[in-house]
Amino acid sequence: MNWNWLLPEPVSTFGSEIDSIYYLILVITGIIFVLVEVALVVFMVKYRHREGRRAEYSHGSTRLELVWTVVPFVLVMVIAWMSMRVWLEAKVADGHAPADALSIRVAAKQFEWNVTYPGPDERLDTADDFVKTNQLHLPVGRAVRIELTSDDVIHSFFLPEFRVKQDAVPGMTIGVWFEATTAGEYELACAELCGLGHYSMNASVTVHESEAFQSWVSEEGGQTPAVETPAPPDTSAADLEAASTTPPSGEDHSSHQPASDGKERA
Amino acid sequence: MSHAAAMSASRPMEGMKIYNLKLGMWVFLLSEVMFFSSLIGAYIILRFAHPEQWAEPNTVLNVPLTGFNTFMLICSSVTMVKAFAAIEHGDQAGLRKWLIATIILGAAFVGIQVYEYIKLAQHGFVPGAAAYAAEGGPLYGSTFYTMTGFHGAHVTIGVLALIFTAVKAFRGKYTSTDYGGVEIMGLYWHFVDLVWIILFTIVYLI
Amino acid sequence: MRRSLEAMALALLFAAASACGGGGDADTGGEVATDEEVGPAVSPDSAATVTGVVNFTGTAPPGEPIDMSEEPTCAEKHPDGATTEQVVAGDGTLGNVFVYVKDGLGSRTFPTSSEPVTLDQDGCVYHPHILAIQTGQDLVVKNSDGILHNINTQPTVNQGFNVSQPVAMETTRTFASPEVMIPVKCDVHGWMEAFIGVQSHPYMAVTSTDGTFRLENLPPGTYTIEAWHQRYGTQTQTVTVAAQGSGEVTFEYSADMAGRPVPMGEPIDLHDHGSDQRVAHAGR
Amino acid sequence: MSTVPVEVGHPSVQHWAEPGHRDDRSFLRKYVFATDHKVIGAQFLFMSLFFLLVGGALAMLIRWQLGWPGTPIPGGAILGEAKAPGGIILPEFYNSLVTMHGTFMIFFAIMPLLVGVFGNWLIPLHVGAADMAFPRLNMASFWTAVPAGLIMLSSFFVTGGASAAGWTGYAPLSAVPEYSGVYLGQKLWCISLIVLGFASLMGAVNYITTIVNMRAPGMTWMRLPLPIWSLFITAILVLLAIPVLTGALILLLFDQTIGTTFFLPPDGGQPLMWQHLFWYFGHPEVYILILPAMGIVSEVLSNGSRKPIFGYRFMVYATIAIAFLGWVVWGHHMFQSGMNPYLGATFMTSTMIIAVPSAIKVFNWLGTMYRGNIHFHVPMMNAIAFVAMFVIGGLSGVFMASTPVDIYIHDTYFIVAHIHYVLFGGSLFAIFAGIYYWYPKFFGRLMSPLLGKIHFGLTFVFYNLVFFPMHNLGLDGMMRRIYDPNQYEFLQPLQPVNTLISVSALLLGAAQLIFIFNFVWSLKAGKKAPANPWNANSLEWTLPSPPPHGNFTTMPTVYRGPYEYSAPDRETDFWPQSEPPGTRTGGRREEVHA
Repeated sequence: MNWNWLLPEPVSTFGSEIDSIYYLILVITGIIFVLVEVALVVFMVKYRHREGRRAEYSHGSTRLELVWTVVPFVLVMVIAWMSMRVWLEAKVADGHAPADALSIRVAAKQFEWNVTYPGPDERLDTADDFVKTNQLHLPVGRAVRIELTSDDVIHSFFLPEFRVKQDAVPGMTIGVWFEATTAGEYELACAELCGLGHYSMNASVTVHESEAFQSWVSEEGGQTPAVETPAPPDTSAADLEAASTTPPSGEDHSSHQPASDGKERA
Repeated sequence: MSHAAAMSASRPMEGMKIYNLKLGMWVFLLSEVMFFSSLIGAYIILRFAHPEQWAEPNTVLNVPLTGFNTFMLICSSVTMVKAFAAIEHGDQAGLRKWLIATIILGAAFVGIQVYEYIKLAQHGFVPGAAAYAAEGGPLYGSTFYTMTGFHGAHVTIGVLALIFTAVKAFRGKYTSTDYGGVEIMGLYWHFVDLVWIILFTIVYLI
Repeated sequence: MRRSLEAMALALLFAAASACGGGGDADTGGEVATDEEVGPAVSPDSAATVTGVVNFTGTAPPGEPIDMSEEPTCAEKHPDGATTEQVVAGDGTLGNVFVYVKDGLGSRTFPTSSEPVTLDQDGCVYHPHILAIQTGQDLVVKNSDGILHNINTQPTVNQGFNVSQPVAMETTRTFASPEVMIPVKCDVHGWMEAFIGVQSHPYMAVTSTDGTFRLENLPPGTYTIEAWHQRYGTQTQTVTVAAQGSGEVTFEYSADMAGRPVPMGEPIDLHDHGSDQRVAHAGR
Repeated sequence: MSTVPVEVGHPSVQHWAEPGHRDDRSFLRKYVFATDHKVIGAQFLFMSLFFLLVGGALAMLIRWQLGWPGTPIPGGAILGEAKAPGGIILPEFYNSLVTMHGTFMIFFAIMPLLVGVFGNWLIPLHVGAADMAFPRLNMASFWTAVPAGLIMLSSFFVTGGASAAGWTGYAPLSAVPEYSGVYLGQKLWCISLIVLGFASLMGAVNYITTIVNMRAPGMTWMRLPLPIWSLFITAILVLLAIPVLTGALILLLFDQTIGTTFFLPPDGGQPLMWQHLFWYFGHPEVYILILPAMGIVSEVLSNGSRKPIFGYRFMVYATIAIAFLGWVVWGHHMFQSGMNPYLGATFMTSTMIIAVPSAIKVFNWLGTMYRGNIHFHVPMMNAIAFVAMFVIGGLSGVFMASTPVDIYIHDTYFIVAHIHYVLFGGSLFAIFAGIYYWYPKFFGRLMSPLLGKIHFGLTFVFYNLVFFPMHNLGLDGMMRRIYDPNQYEFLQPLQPVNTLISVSALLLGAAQLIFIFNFVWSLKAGKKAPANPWNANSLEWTLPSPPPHGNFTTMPTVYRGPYEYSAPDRETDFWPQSEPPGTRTGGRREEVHA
């Protein structure tokens, strides 16, 4: 637990830039905070009621008003200006994400993260794609571009140490990019209330050294276990769902139906 | 106090721009504007997101019929103005006559809208995705019924209020110095009319 | 003023009505089976028995591996890896088949067993995978893992429930009407799956790996017996048993039956206007 | 001086109080279906204090779960098998708790307290009118709010429980019962808020008309007490914001009931559209919840400092500026929602700008105390606490306003800390200040200053113990609305802090019992209140406590602004607004009841 207002060590490329903005604001607001509160206390003591004391009869000063209108305005504009660049770099995936970024698809659903890896050929929607549930594996030192979607409600893809947070919205595919700088084990959290299992909708994040990642991909991509391929395969679950639980109104309708979507899982 | 007591209540008077009832109605109408703009805003967002769910005008909706309906509503605004002008000059008979005319036109508008709803429903043009069977997509039906429905509700309430006003008029409750009730009724009625002209344009014509 | 009075009254009504609704939260759709008067019990001297076996030809597909690495607590409970239990075949026999008397009991009613049936969640797997229960009989859902599970039943005719168990605990529910079958899933652990068969009478069984089943204490008569398998579909047989007699039934399943439509309720329609009522009834 | 005519809605003129005239209204007309703004204010006070208690109780349950996850609540089994079997709060119930805590506190406690109570109490008295412009509409407003509250309350008892989609009701979670596990409860949530919308609307129409049309002679705009300015701007925000929420709620209700798909993607619906509509209402709502508080604090600070409010005009301009800017910043609630990042950048700029007016106000409050003659009566203490706490809430807002920083702290406990520093440390302290300040005027008795000070002290300490550490929880990444943080390894070290917060929260809750006792006890046994216990200037203090039905016996005339304290060459250090010029001895001086 930190009582010192420091952020956890960032492990992504723009993480430290975001933190620097945070610390800038912390310093500015910190100074204002101290000044105001101190002034408040001093006034309370200095100007407390004493017999025979009379308050100064003044209605204010336009000069002062202008000062404390302009100064805060300038300060916040500076903060806004400095935030702008980092924000766009972090959020606008296309354009800012390097061209060689590794594409991964993350589909959120109540209450798990289904991660589709491109497999050895590094291209999604090919035969060697494979799905891992609640396991996000990343290479270190290489940009990752995540296509974020949701099957049911709004979730939020939150990687605290990476300073990454993006809502996963059903009906939208949102690009998220970041580059891990330190190998290790981290956690993926859901930050948007998504139902009774929201609090347990976590996943493990493993950042591999690049060659370790390659080997992991090839061993996972090599075998294509039926359970883990995205399209409903020959598992019995899929059979009986396909057979009996798809409502007449068709596929699109069922896809936001917990009743059937639970069963489209494979 | 004395000069306050001397003043008749609901008529504009020197030194005062606008009296309570009228100001209250204007303020209320402002919030009505916000309500309809939220619905219309939603409509615009959805339509731009999914143009494919909207059919060409006249394929599903009966534009000529509704056009006639629109014309009637505009006429009802005119008759409302006549009613107000009448009472301003203390013409009780004129007030009653024009109020009745407005009521009839308003009621007819609602009637035709209901008839149109029934026809559309038979065509499979319904709110909601489950049973939607007409051209375009479910959003088309949903937005159509939501917007026209809430306008229709406003007209219906307006007609009821008009009847109430008419009853008072027949009791001779309004005079050339005290016509607040008629005036705010008119304000509301013109607003409803105006909203319809916007709805008709974006729902039926575009 | 009068209007506001009515509004008040309305709201109070709301509160009152809903309060009544709330009271029953605990026992979802309880009582039903219990409050019918019980018919003439089957006299032991006339009681008949139906036994049988479910045969299986062809090679049964192996259970598919389940990746539990995301849930260490459960992974530990499966040292040599967990697999799905859809097809549990013995030597030419088929397990996990739900067998029950579909027709022939006429209008007879039977006492509800006071014995609760337990559905245990252990190692992120439901035990048993196929479960037979009588209407009104207590279903005790047990969480032996101590981690969050939610029991999401999706019946068609019955009132479904979706309740969570954040810690090791038990939840008791009942089903009001017969239904074959009620799927059960856990939204936290996608792989978890079980099926519950509900009958108003006690004449039902789930085959073990050796494919055998036994329906005892039947009144003499002619019965339609149905077998249900989540993957290979349903089959029916007719059998006639005399007083104190016994009947033999054999069901033949084969691997190539896979994928045939398995009778199962339509899913809850997202926009089913009845959805409230369905729930409301539960509260009775 | 303006000659704005005075007359109540058609057809009568204002009914001023008649001295010696005995009030022969029936009990029902007097206390239940009353049209007297003072009684309606009191009715709103009792209603919203009740819901404040409900919201507080829910908060206690939330803190219990977070402080001691999975531990049965002593006697919690009464909550029922579906909510807390054996006293263990279930996650789905926890979601209902956070949702309803927010809903009750914002819509049924803070909002009616600030707008309903002080709007009704102060507006006619401060502008010098006999009553509201539309007294019967005013009554209807209250009697519409009550059923709304009851409907919301009833949703706890229906099967499936109360809404569990968060007080922001994000679709699709709120639109599809199967997603949230809440059936009727979610619909009741929508209906209740729609009904409440009508109540707020009636109030707003009344307030605006009264303030514009019924100011007494001489009560020019720039002589209005600041609470009235705040309430005027607030009423405008309510008037324009609430209908948008109503519209959104209706669309949501249709999605839940008749099968439309406005917010459901598979049929082309737009989940983000809900967020845009909701926050288009929601951000003005934030200012609805703080502006009246600022007005009350300005009033009390000036009175407690015995000094004219510093920069009256700039206070007014700042309020107006907030009202305008408040409409163009809603997107700052949606930076991480998938909204176009460039749009987010523009929203960041407007959001940064809206920080300025708030800063102006804070500095003006400091200026008011500077070289003042500060009496630490109970209202004053709460008002000073407001300033101190609002500064924290305002500054922490800058972190969220900066989009890149928001990436990390959005949806964490940092935002929870922020909103509570604004709504509890801000609004609620102001509400306490207001109640302590005007209680004698409307109930004719003073609340015990001693109990008041004890209540304030405990509240201030425990309040900070509860909410300040939440900043740090947020900075360590703890998400909001999670049932059990220990599910995450990186949050497990935070458990001690959560326990500390929960202990403080329970104590904070207990401290409020002192207030309740003081409130109830003083009604009967409190010291009889003089007409002007605080030696204040505004019109209501020239009237007896409580003022008679009809307030003034004759229409008052106003000669000066409301904050003429410590004017030179006057014996008394205050100068009632309606006191004719020339006299040097202002109203008889009371001992300030500190």
